[in-house]
Amino acid sequence: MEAFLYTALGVLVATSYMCLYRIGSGPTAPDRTVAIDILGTSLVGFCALLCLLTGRDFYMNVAMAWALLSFIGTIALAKHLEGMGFDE
Amino acid sequence: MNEYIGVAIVIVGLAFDVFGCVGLVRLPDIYTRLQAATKCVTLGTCMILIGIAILTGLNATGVKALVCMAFVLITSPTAAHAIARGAYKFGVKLEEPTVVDRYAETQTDEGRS
Amino acid sequence: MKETSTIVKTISRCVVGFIFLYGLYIVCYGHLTPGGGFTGGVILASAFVLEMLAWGKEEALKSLPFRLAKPFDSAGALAFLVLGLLGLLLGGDFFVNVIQKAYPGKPFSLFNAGIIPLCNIAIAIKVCASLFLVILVLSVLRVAAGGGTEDDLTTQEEE
Amino acid sequence: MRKISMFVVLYVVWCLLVFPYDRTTGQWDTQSLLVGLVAALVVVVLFGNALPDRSCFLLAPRRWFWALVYIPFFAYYCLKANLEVAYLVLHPDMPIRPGIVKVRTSLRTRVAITALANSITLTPGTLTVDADEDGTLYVHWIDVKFAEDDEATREIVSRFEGHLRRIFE
Repeated sequence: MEAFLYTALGVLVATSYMCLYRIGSGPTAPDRTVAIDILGTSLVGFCALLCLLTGRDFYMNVAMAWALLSFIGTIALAKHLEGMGFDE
Repeated sequence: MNEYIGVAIVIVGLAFDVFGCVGLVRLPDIYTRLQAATKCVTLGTCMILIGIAILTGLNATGVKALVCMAFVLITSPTAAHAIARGAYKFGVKLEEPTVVDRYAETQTDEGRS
Repeated sequence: MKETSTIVKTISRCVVGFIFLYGLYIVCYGHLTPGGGFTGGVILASAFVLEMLAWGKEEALKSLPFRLAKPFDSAGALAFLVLGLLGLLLGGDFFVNVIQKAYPGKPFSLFNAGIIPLCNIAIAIKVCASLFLVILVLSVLRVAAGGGTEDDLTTQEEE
Repeated sequence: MRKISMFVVLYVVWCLLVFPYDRTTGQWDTQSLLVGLVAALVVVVLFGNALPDRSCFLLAPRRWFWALVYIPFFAYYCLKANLEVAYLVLHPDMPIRPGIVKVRTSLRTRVAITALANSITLTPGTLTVDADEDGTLYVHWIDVKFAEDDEATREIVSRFEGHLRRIFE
């Protein structure tokens, strides 16, 4: 079970590196925004797997807070891409 | 028995995560990248959370995983939609073999009026 | 016509209450799980920030008006200080947990931690109000192009 | 009425977060239940005005039934979408014909249009780019089969429309 969980975490780290590649080399700003959004969503899964690995359920709180703040950050970045101010 | 089902669901979720991120790297255009990545990573994360809920059973962790899954399922398409709209307004054009673009008409209309 | 799309608006309306509830959960359980005053306060403020992003500044000011946010900012700090002084007066030292000494209960339950949850709530009110004010003032300063002050903010709210 | 239904939903979510039932001893944690009442009340007082248009539907059991029917239907299309994306990504040539089509829906309330748009985003090959309040959706389609409005509407929208009308309207 533990070996499986470590493998799963390794796979998620690999996906995070793919997102980081897109953040680094994205031709335009929206590409980078997409990659940031996807990175946030996949790290929620990472936190959830850590919860199973360590047996402490507070990692679930971390995952939920991460999901919330990632959503708000993505909305803010998308508004900035649209050319709108923060409070319109 | 529950253990095997949970592990299988987590493995399928991980596979979808990998497909989504490969799509993020390989596809040519921001909109197609957004489609592949959003669909696959949303479903992959949801399946990982479901698998954890099955593995831990009905206690605080499992129920919290289900709440988290509902939240991801609601907000992730919304974020994708916001990015797509923002990218169109930002001026990113569609990839070359484009068949039809009905959204461009509204943009010019708005610009005129 | 610059406006956020319908989808973002509707989803924000559905979600903003749950974000606030989650912040309250983090604050109330700060002494049992990781989290606490600052983290919960940031999540509480982010609920207002989401409302501001989706619906505009006026809508956010309707749920937390400017004239309420400023007193809350001060009241959080004051409550924290009062809790400390309570320990000094009744227990002999600053921040003595007087309530827990008077009523010792079962550990690891919600109410039996004395003044620690109250401190968390005070910090959360302080952090939430001041973070909201910081973001509000930043957006107003951007609109007023360098000429905005606090008077500008109050006049905007009166309008 | 709206505020009461919001209060009930928030309290249920609080109970799910806290999970006040201890399975080893079989006791209910009354303290967290009490704090949950206060917390839900605070949220209703602060955000009572910021509600969706018609949240009364949360109290009708018939709509809950149709929502439960909708879940496996939606899950099927979601899985199909993911398999298609996996095929597309692993295919060496990546056969795509992208385009943005315009579809019309007869749903009227904002919540229903939002649910439809999010369903479209998670189903095969489509992504909602913009939605107007009068029921016009602009959909990015990764493999355009029909460029005309009516055919695209039949292909994309109609499979969800009936279900969502039963749930939300």
